[in-house]
Amino acid sequence: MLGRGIIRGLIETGRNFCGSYHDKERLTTVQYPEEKLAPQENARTIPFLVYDGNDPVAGLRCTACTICEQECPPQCISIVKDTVKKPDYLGKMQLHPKVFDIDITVCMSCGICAEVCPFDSIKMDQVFELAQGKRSMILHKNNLAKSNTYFGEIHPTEAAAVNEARAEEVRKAEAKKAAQAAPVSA
Amino acid sequence: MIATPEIQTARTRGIANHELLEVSMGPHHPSTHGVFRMNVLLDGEVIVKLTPVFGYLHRNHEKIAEKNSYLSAIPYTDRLDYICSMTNNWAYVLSVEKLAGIAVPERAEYIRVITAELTRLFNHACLAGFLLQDMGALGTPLMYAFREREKILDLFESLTGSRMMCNYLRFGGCRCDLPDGWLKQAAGVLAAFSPFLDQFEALLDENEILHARSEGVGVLPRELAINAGVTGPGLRASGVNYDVRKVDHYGIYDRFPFRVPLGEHGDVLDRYMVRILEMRESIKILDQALREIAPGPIIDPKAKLRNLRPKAGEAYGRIEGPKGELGFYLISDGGPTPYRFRVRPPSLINLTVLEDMCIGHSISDVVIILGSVDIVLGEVDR
Amino acid sequence: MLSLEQISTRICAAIAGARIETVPNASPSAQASLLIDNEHAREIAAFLRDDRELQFDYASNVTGVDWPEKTVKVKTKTKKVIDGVEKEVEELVEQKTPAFLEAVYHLYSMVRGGGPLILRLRTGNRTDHAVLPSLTPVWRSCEFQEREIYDLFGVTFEGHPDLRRILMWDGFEDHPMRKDYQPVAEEETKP
Amino acid sequence: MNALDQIFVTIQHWLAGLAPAAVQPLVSMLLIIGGLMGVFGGCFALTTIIERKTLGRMQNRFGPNRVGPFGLLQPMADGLKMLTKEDIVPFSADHILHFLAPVALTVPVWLAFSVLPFGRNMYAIDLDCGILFFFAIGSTSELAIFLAGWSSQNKYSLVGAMRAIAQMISYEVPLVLASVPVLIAASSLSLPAIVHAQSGFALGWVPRWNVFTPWGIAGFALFMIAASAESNRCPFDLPEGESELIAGYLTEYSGFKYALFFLGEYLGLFAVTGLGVTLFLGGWQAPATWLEWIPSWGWFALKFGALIFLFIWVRATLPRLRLNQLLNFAWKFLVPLAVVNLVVAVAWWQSSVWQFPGALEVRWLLGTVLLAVPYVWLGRAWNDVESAPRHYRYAE
Repeated sequence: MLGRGIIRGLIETGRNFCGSYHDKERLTTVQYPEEKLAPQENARTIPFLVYDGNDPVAGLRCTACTICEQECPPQCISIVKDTVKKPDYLGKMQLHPKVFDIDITVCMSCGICAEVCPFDSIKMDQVFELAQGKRSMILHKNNLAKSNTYFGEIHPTEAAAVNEARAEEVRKAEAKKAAQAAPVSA
Repeated sequence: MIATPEIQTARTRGIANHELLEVSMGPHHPSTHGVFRMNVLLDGEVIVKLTPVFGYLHRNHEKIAEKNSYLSAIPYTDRLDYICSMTNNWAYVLSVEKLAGIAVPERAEYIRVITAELTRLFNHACLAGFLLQDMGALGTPLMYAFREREKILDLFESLTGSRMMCNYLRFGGCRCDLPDGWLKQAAGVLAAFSPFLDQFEALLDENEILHARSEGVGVLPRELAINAGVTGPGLRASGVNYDVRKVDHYGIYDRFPFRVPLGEHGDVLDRYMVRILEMRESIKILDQALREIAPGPIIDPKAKLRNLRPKAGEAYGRIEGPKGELGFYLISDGGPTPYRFRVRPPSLINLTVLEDMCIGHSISDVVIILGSVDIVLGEVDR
Repeated sequence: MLSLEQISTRICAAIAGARIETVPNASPSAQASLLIDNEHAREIAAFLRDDRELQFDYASNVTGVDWPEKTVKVKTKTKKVIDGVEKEVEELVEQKTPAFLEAVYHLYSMVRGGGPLILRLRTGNRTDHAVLPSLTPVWRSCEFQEREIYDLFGVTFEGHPDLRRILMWDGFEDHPMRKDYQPVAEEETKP
Repeated sequence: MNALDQIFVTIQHWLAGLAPAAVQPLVSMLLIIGGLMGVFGGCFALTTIIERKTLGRMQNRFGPNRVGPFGLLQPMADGLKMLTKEDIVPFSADHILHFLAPVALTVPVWLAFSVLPFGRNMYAIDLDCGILFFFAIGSTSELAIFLAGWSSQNKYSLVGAMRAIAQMISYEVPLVLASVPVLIAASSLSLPAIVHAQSGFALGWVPRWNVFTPWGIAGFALFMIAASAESNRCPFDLPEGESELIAGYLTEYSGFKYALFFLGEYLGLFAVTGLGVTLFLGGWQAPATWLEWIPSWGWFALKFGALIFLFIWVRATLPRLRLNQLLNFAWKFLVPLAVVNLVVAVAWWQSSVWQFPGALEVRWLLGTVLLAVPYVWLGRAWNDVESAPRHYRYAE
């Protein structure tokens, strides 16, 4: 009978119309500025540099090995190495970046830099409200650096794993140093 | 060009070309699914000639990939068919594994099947939504399809970090393991999908207007489909039983007893219905995969990601993407970057027969036929 | 599915004078290919599609590859007179490999489910003889892909029903996918 | 009750009384015109927002709710936006016709409200050929839409205009044919007389509205389908097919002329819905005596709102027809059914003299059978494409 399919369709939209008043499933809009959905734990937007302790310059983990600069698909990271060597968390003398710029407009937030970094010094942030007046958005070392505690807040499981691995390495280094020191004294 | 009755009448009435209306639909047109342009010659409302024009979204993906290493080419594959990035990753990673001979552990194969079938689900749902939008249903089916798509994209965001640009698969496995609770969440989303499909079918399947608008429109004969290299649901709607998952047996699809729906007439309604039925099959695959996945390594630890240098040689790997057979042809000369990086775009090749399907129909049919072919301009223009 | 040798012998039997070589493929995928000569290309293609045994009715992928001139160090044995004694001596000689443009066709059989049969067609050189026979009359799926090779590599296909640029705009002269392509400064390329 | 019912009439007489005697008829007529334009202008603003919110609710989302409480100031924002938008006229367009088109669409539609009875003796003018006047005014909108399409010098608007002409002319016929039985039943062309003919109750509780007769139900359905085609509403919005013709005849309009087109379209919709309520749903009659405490214009507003909601509901669900199907549907389905409906109406009145018990049930049965048979037969003939249900085989 002509019109039966149309009536079934109307019933379906009618059910959705009434459902939208009582069934959460039928009204899925999140009013953005007022209600904000918590970002998923693994969400990633733009990279940031991790520093230990509370001094962004001294505690910066990055050792300017430029692996991320080579692997970055759109080539948006530029690093200038510093000549002065400073000890890192294992006491080894490491270089540090004098200049570490990321051009946010070119970065496509793919996370390859965070994946290939051997020193866990660059991780993916979750901030996405980046609108601003300036045209070019090149983030320099100072506005890229964020503390390890902040890293712990946004990626809890990953941060825990990284901290635990670093603590393990520090313990191994102490044990080795103690072993070296021990035979001399014995 | 098939001389349909309309063209005969145009010729017999001695209509010189200037009487025909030359309209360019696109690249800025509400229903060309991206920046795609069709120069259409109209006799009244009937199409006499149609020439597609490409290149508005061409950024030469293959040249970029030739300059980047194998690993950093993966994020670019997300941006080929920007709706189903997981299946693009899988096609590229499959052909690199063929090129370099890398094995994939069990759990990674299961994750690949799960993510690929989830992508197929929301791609076909979106297609049904866009097709109805082209027919004039003001967004209602599209909104229902997008509501389901959002749930699956949330799953992808919690797994890979980004909703659409997942950049998740690596040579020999995946980038990171499933967060705990992800499988239960995925099972929940899947359980909500079949009621959505029933609701969709209640809304549309017996709709007389939908049947009237799509029956007998844009018929693609079987031989022309094969010869023109049409693949995916468009080919199966014409009755050709060719699904790369069943032909190449790649990944672990042999463990899932799913069926391949086939149409008869090869018109817009068949292409729409074949996709709806394919969604039901994907739900069966996902049910079984989510139950059977076992803990284990997702990538063998010594897999070289950073400076992968496969031996000189070439490989052509292909998968059954939601839009058709998506293939990557890689030639390596032993260096860190591929010598030649070729993408077989199913959307572009499915458009070869667009003119044959549209001749003799009216403007409102051209829009639906284009919608039923399901193209994404990122993949067409690369 | 028949092995590569059987297919090439079958083709040679069916088409007189067809020169076919198998091009090995070192990668684990072991997808070796058949290099066929340009004169008989379309006959071979038609035979592959219509033969009862083979029925390769589906040309899945057509790729253009640019092989520019390369200087390769090749160990060659040359007779050299060293302190009065004739000896075979191995030494590295600079050799220029022939430069050409190539079109690679991946063929499948939808009826039989046969695996990829790979055909290679090579042009004379990269400049004036960059001409290949078009296989679009045999498989219509090559239409857009051959236009793309014409657009990005500069290989003109004879017998192609509608050979125009497909991705670049018509006023564009150069062929971007060639290895020696220098991108022009940004302003001039605006159409 | 009566005071509330006649409140607008008393206000109008009181205000008219203030003016000097010579000018009184003019002032009272100006008051009515002002009242009508105010009410239906506000109703237009309200309907745009209600439509967007209802469409949103049917699509699992909120409608506009940012401007004002619950988005009620959204029409103000739209109006302001339309006023401030630049009014672009294509260079090669015919400037005079391009400007005249929206005016030619909107001005006549206001006239259509003059004959509609909104409440007990609340009507601008009681023409004894009211419905004839209404249909004459209704047919001017085709000219305006074609004017717009033709003068925009744009291929899409030309195609849209051609579609509009074909559609509106071929749906004028079933619209008028569907209302003919009502005129015969009321034996008068004047709309207030038609409403009076539907007063009283049959069998004690069933109101004597035209819709509660077999030919009334069919006539009402035909009328509403033809009305939605007349006002370019959803299943028939081909002239302005967004997904095909960008915006059809509206493509080259921007700024306030675009808003005027929408005003004209919505007023056309209100006029046709008002007529539908008057002809079939008993105008401002209350459905039951104990419900009389709601004023008559309140009942008219309720029925009017219900029909508008029906139009919005259909718009949210149905895709668009193709042009040849649209015309086939009109000429091969609606017009024959309308004629059959006439025959059934005449049979209904002739058989009203039967006195044997159960005569009513027999007449109802006869009426429904006489209507159902052509309906099913024409329905199957209409979708002539092989509508054999599709079965899909599966390959392992």
